[in-house]
Amino acid sequence: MKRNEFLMTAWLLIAGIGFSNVATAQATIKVGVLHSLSGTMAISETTLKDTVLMMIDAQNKKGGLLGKKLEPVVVDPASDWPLFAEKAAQLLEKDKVAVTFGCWTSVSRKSVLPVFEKDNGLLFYPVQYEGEESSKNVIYTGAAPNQQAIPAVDYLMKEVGVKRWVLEGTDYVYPRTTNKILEAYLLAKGVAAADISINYTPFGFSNWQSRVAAIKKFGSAGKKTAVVSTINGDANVPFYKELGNQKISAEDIPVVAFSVGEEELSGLDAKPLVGHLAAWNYFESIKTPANTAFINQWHTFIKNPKRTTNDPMEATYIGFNLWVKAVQKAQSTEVEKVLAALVGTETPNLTGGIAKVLPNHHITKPVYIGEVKADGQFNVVWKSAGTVPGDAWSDFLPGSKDIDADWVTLKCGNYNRVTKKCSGQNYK
Amino acid sequence: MLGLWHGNAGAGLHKDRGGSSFLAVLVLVAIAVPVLNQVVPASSALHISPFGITLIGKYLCYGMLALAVDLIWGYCGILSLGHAAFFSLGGYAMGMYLMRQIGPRGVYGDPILPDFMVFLNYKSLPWFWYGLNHFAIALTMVVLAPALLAAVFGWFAFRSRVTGVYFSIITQALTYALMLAFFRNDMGFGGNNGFTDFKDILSFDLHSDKTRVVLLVITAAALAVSYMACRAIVDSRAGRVMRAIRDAESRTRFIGYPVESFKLWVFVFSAVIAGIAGALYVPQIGIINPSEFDPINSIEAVIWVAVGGRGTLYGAILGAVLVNYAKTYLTGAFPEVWLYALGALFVFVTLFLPRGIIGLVKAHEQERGKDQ
Amino acid sequence: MKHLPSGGHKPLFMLLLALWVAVPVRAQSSSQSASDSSFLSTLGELREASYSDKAGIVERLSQSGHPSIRAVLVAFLEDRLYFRNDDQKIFIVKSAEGDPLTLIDPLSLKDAGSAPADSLTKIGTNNGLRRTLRTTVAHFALASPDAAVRLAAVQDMLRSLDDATVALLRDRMGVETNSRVKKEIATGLALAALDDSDTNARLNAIATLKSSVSQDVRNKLAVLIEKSPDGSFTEHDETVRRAATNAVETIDRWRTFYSDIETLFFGLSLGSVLVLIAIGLAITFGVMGVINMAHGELMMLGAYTTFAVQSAMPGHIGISILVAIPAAFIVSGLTGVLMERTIIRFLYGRPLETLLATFGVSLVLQQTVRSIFSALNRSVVTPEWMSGSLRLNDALAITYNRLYIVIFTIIVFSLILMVLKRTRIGLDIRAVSQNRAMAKAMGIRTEWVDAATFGLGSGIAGVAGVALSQLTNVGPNLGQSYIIDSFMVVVFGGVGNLWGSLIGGLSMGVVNELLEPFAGAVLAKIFVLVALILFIQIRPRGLFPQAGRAGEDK
Amino acid sequence: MSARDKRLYLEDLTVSFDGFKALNQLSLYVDPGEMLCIIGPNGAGKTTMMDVITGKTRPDSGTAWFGDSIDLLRLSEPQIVAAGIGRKFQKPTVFEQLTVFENLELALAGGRSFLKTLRARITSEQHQRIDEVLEIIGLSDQRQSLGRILAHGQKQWLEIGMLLMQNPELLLVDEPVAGMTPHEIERTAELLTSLAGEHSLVVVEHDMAFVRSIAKRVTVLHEGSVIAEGNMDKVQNDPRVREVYLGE
Repeated sequence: MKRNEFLMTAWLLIAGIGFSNVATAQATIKVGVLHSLSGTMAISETTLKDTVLMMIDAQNKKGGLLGKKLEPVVVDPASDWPLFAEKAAQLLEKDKVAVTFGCWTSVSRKSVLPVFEKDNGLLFYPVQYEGEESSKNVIYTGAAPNQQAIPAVDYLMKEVGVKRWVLEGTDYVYPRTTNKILEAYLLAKGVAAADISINYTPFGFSNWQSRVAAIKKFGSAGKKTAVVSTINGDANVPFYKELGNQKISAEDIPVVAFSVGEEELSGLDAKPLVGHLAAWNYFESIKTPANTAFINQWHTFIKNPKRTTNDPMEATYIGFNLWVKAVQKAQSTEVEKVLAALVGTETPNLTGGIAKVLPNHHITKPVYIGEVKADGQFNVVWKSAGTVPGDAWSDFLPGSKDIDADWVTLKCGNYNRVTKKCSGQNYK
Repeated sequence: MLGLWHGNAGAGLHKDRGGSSFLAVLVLVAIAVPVLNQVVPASSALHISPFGITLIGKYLCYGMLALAVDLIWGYCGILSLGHAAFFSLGGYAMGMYLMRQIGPRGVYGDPILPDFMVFLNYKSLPWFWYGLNHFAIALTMVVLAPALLAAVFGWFAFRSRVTGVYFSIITQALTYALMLAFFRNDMGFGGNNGFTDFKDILSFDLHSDKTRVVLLVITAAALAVSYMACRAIVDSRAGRVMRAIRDAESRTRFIGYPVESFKLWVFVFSAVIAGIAGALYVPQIGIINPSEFDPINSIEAVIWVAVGGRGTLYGAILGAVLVNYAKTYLTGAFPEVWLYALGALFVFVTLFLPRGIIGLVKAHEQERGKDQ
Repeated sequence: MKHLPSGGHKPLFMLLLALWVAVPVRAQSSSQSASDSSFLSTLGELREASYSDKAGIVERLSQSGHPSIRAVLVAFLEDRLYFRNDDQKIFIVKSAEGDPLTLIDPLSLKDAGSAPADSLTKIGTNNGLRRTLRTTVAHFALASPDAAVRLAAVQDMLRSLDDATVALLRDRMGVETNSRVKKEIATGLALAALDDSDTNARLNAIATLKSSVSQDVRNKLAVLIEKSPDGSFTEHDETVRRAATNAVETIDRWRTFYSDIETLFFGLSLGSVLVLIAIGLAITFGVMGVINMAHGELMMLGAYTTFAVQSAMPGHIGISILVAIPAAFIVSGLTGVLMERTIIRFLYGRPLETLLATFGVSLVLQQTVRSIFSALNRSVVTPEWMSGSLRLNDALAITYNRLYIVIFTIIVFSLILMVLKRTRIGLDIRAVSQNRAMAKAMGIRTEWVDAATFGLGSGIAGVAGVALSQLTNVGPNLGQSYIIDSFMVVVFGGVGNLWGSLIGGLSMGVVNELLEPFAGAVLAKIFVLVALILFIQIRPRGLFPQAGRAGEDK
Repeated sequence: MSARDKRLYLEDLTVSFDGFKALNQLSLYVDPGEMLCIIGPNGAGKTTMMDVITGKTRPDSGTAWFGDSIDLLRLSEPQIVAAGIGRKFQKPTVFEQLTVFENLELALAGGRSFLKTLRARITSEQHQRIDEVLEIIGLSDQRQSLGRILAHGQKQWLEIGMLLMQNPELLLVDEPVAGMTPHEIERTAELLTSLAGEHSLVVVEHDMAFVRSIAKRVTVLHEGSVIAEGNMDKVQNDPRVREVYLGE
C-alpha cells in the first residue's frame, strides 16, 4: 500500500467516527433506545426496544410532541457493559437525543451513569433494581426493593406462615443488595439467623441438582420454608425444571421470584411451576380497560397475538408517558426543564392507581403477588392497599438508612441526614 | 553483500514501509485529534466530539492488544486464546488505582474502602489492595500482574511442551477460570459490576475533555513505542529464531536454541503489552468488569490479527481498528443484522484473504511490480 | 399435632364416619334432594369467596357427606371447577384444555353438554388451598383399590397428622394387604405414638421408626432429644432419649450414605451431559482436526429442532422428543455438511484458521435463529415420562430426566463406537483420518468421507441439543454456554479418542459435584478448570493420547 | 568395553512404545573422526537411536555417553547441541520462511539465549564463516532465497550446512540422499567424506550404493539391536543380514 493511500484511509476512518453530526435545525425530537439486541441480555431487552418503538409510533400518530415528530435512535450495546457507556455517549454526544430509554442490568446502568451525568442526559430506567442510588439524570420507573421484595416477604410471612427462608440469588449486585435488605428485615422481624440460608450461583448457572437438593434438605427441618429467588435470566429455567423434577412443589416450598415474569414463563413449560410466586407491579392477567387496550396495542404492533406483556414493559410505558407529560408541561425537551417538570408529574398505571414521580426520582407503584398458572400467566393472590412510593435508600441497611434523595429541595441524591452532607454520584 | 544483509537485519525502519506509514498515522492522530477537539469549535464540521476521542482511544488500545497477539502468534506460532486475561489484569490494576482515587467521594463516603466493599461489609481493605493508591505501584502492577501470570502459566505449559491447539485451549480455560473467579463478589474485585464511576487520575478530572485528549495521546505514544519494541525484536536474531520456532520447532531445538525459554520470554513480553493496553483502556472507557475476561474477547483479538494480516505487526493493528470500526458503525447503523456482517467477514477473510488485508495489498503490489 | 392450619378435628372425624356409611346413605333418597340443595349452595359460595374463606367452604363441603364430594374436590384441585357466567351454575369440566369444554354436573356426575371456554369462569385455587384439598382428597383415596394410590394417600396424610387421620390410618392398618402401604401406615402410627404417654409405646415407636430414612421421621425423633428453652428435656424418660439418640444416629448414617449416592449420581449425570456435548466435537475436532467454534450453535440448532417438532405435533408431546432426535440429527448434520462443503474443506490442515471461520459461522447461526425465532427463549415441554423422579426410598430419588440423559448418553456413545468400528463408513473415516493419501490411493472418496464425518459430528451435536432442551433454556445463546466445556472434555480425554472423552467427561462431572457442596458452584468449576490446566502440563496429550509416533510430532 | 577412547558410547539402550521395543539393548560405539554408516530395514530403530542421542526420547534403560565425561541422558536437547552433537533429520527441515543466509546465521555457534540473540550482531569473522559454508554446500548464489523455494537436494545440503555452522564433533545424518538425483548423490558423498576425519559422523541411509561409496564401517540394526558390523562386504555376506533384507 502506498503511504499516502494508507494515510487517506486512516483519515477517512477518523473522520467517519469522530465528527459529530453538523447541527442542523431539528425537525424531529430524537429518542434514544439503549437496549441490547444481541448477546445474553437480548432475550429480555429486545422487547423493551419494541415497546419504546410502539410508544413513539403511537405518539407520532397523535401528532408528535410539541409539533415535532419523534424519531427513535436505536443502538445495540450487545450485552457488553463498556459498550453501553460508549453507546450512551454516542446517543448523547453524536445523536443529541432528548431522552433515552434503556438498560436492564444494574451493571449496564452503572456503566452509563457517569456518561449521563457528565453530558447531562436523561435516562428512563424501566427495570426493578436494588436501590441504593438516585441520580439527577435518571428516572427509575421499575421497582425499588421496598416496592417488590419487602411486600413479597411480608406476604409469605403473614399469609403463608413461612418460618424458614432460603435467599437464592445470582452472584451480582441486585441479589446481593436485595438479600442484604431482606436478611436485615427478616432478622428485625425475629427470624433466627439459623433459619436463613443465603446462597449465590453464577450467571447462566444450569446444573442445579446439588443446590436444589440442598434447598430440599434445608426445607425439611419441619418448619414452613420458602425460597426467595433473585436468580437472574437464563438460570431460572433449569432451576425450576430441577425443582419440578425433585418433586418440590409450591405447596411444600413455594418460590417467590422477582425476575420471573410473563415473558420468562413464555419461554418455558410452566406446568411444573404452578403455584410458585412472583412479586411485580404489573401482571398481564390483571383486567383493566387500560391494560386490555395496552395488550391489544402491543399485539397489533408486534403482529403476534401470542406475545405477552410484562412489568418492565409497563415501566417503559409509564416512563414514556411521564416524559411526554413533562415535556408538554415544560414546553421544551431541554433536560433541565424536563427534569424540573418531571417531579410531581402523574400518569395512570395500567393496572389502576397513579404513577407519580417523587423527588427521589422514583415513582409510586402498586405491588401485586401472583401465583404461576399453567398457561404461563399469573393469578393475583395479594395486592397492596394503595400505591407504594419507591424508596431509593433502604431503611433496613445500616449504611443507607440515614440517607435521603431529594432533587427538589436538597438537590442531592445522596444526602446524609446525620452528617448533613451530600456526596456520591452528582457531579459539580 | 555485507551491507545488504545488515540492512535486512537491522532495526532500520526504512525497510519497514508499512510500519513507517503506520507510525506516521499515529503521529497524525496524536496531533490532529487534540487540535480538532480542543481548537476547532463544536459547531464546525471538523470538530471531534469527546465521544469520538473515546472511540479512537479504544481502537488504539485494541490495536495494542492485537499487536501483542500478533507478536506471539504471527512470529512465534503460539496461538493464545487467553490474551484478554492479560488485558483485563492490566485493566484491573489500573481500575484499582482509580477506585482508590475516588476516596471519600463514593456513594457511602468511606475515605478508604471503595463503595462495593462498604456494601459487602468489608471492615478493612484486603491486602492485595494495599499501595494501589500510589500511581507508581499501580503502574508496576499493570506490568507485573500480567507478566507474572504469563510467566507462571507459560513456564508450566512450555516446559511440558503443550503446543498448538492444546495450548490455545488451555489458555482459553485460563481466561475462563479467571472470568468466573472475578465474577465472584467474594473475590474483592467488585464482582459482576467490576469498577466504575472513576473520578480522576493523578488528580486530573477523568471527565474533562482535556484529560481524555491527553490519555489519547499517551495511548498513541504507548502504541508507537510498543510497535517499535516489537519491530526491534522481530528484526533481531531473536526474531529470526522466533520465526524458526514457528516454522520448525524441533529443528530449532536441534540447532541448540532453548525453544521453551524463547517462547516464555516472548509470551511474557506480549502479556505485558496486553496489560498496558488494558490499563490505558480502563480510564478512557470508564469501566472494567469480569466480562472483559470472556474467552470470546480473546478470540476476537485473534480475528483482528487475522483480518489485518498475521505476522506483520502493523497489519494486526490495522485489523483491530478496522474490525472495531465496523462493529461501531454496524451496531449503530444496522443493529439487527450486524452479527451477520461480522460473521460473514470472518469467514470471508479466512477463505479468501489467508494473509489478511496486508497480504492482499502486498500481493497487489507484487502484481504491479511484475507488470512494470 | 397441629399441622392443619384451620379446622378442628371433630368435623373431619364426622366426615370419615359419613364416608364409612356413604353407600347405605345413598339409598335413603328421601333426604337426597335436601342434601343436594345444601351441597349446591355451599358449592356456590366458592364463586365469590376469598382464598381463606374457600378453605372453610371446602371444610364444610367435606362434612356434607355428599356422594359426589370426592369428584368435586378432585376437580377443584385440578383446576377443573368452573361456573357458567350467565346463570352462575357450577360445573366440573372434563378437561381444562380445548374449546368448547365438556361439562359434568357436580351432583349427578353425568355429562351436562358443553360450553365455549369464554362463557365459563374458573374457580381459582392458591397454594394453601391446594394443600388443604390434597390432604382432604387423600382421605378418600385411602379406600382406593389401587395400592399406588393408597400409598400416595398415606404419604400425603403423613404430612399433616392429626387425631382423625391417625384414627383413619389405624382402621386402614387392619384391612391393608399391601406391604409397602402397611409399612407407611406403620410409620405414621409410630409417629403418632411418639406422643403417647406410655413409655413402652414410645420405645416401640422408636424401634419401628429406626428403620426409616425419612427426614420427617428424623425431625420428629430429634425433638425427643432436644432441650426446651428452660434447659429441661422435652422427653423425660432417659431410656427413650437414649433410644431416640440411637435412632437418629442410625437414620443420619443412612441418609448420609444415600446422599453420597445421590451426589455420585449428580456427578454422573453432569458428566453425561459433558460427554454428550463433547462427543460430536470429539469427531469434528478430534478426528478431523477442525476447531469447530460453531459446535455450540449446532447443539442450539438441535434444541430448536426439538421446539419445532413439538410445535408441529402439539398433541403428542410424549413422542415428540423421540421424533426430535433423528430430526435434530438431520438438521444439524446437514448444516454441518453444508459448512464442510462451503468452508471447512478449504481449510484442512490449518486448524487455527478453522477456528476463525467457524467462529464467524457461529455468529451467523446465532443471529439466524434470533431472526427466525426471536431473541426470546422458546418453550420446550418436558414430556410426562421424563418429569419427576424415581423414588427409591425416602432419602433417595433420582430425577427421570437426568436418568434418561445418562442412558441416552450411553446409547449415543455406543452407537457412534459401532458406526466407527463396525460399518463401512466408519472404516473409511478411520482410514482417512489416519492416512489421507493412502486412503485416497485405495479408492476411498475422501471428499465424501470428510463431508460425512463432519456431518456425523454435527449431527451428534444436534442430538446433544435435544437433550439440552430438556435441561436448560432453548435460546440463541445456548451454544455459547457449552462450547468451552466441550473443548475441555475433548482435550482432557485426549484428542481423537472417544473413550477418552467418555472417561474425561464423566470424571469431570463427578469431581465437580463432589466439590460443589464444599466449595460452591463457582469455585468447584474454577477448581476443575485449574486442575485441567495442570493436568495438561503433566500429560500434554490428554488422558488417552493417540498411540504411536504419528500423533506425537509434526 | 573398557578402553574409553571413543567419541560416542551407547550401551544397552532399550526404548519401548506401548510395549513395542523400538530399541532392544542396543550397544554401539563411534570413534573420533570416524564415519559410521547404519543400515537396517524400516522400524529397525535407527531414528529412535538418534532421538535418544539428541535427547528427544528418553530410554527405559541403558547409558549414552558423549566422550568420556558427558552423560547425554542428563542433558536437554539444546545442551546436547551445545556439547557438540548436530543432527540432520530424515525429512529435510530447514526454516522455510527464512533466507538461506538466515538459516545458516541461526546455526552459528554462539549465544543461544533469548537475551543474547536479541542483541546479537554478526561479526565479519562469522560472516566469512557463513560464506565459507555457503561455498561448501554450493548455495552461494541462493543466499538471499527463502528456504522454501530451494530444491529438495539443496534443502538437504542447507541442512548439512547448518550442521557445519555449529561445528559439532559428532554429526548425525539421517537419510541424506533420499530423493536426490545421481549427480547430487555423488556430490553429497564427496561432502560427507570430506567432513569425516575432522568430525565423527553417523550416517543412516537406505541407498546401498551410496553407503558402499562412503562407508568404511557399517552397522546393521534389526528390531532395535545390532545384528552385524564390519565393512560393507562382510556385512552383505552376513547370513542374518541377508535373511532380514530378503524378508523385506
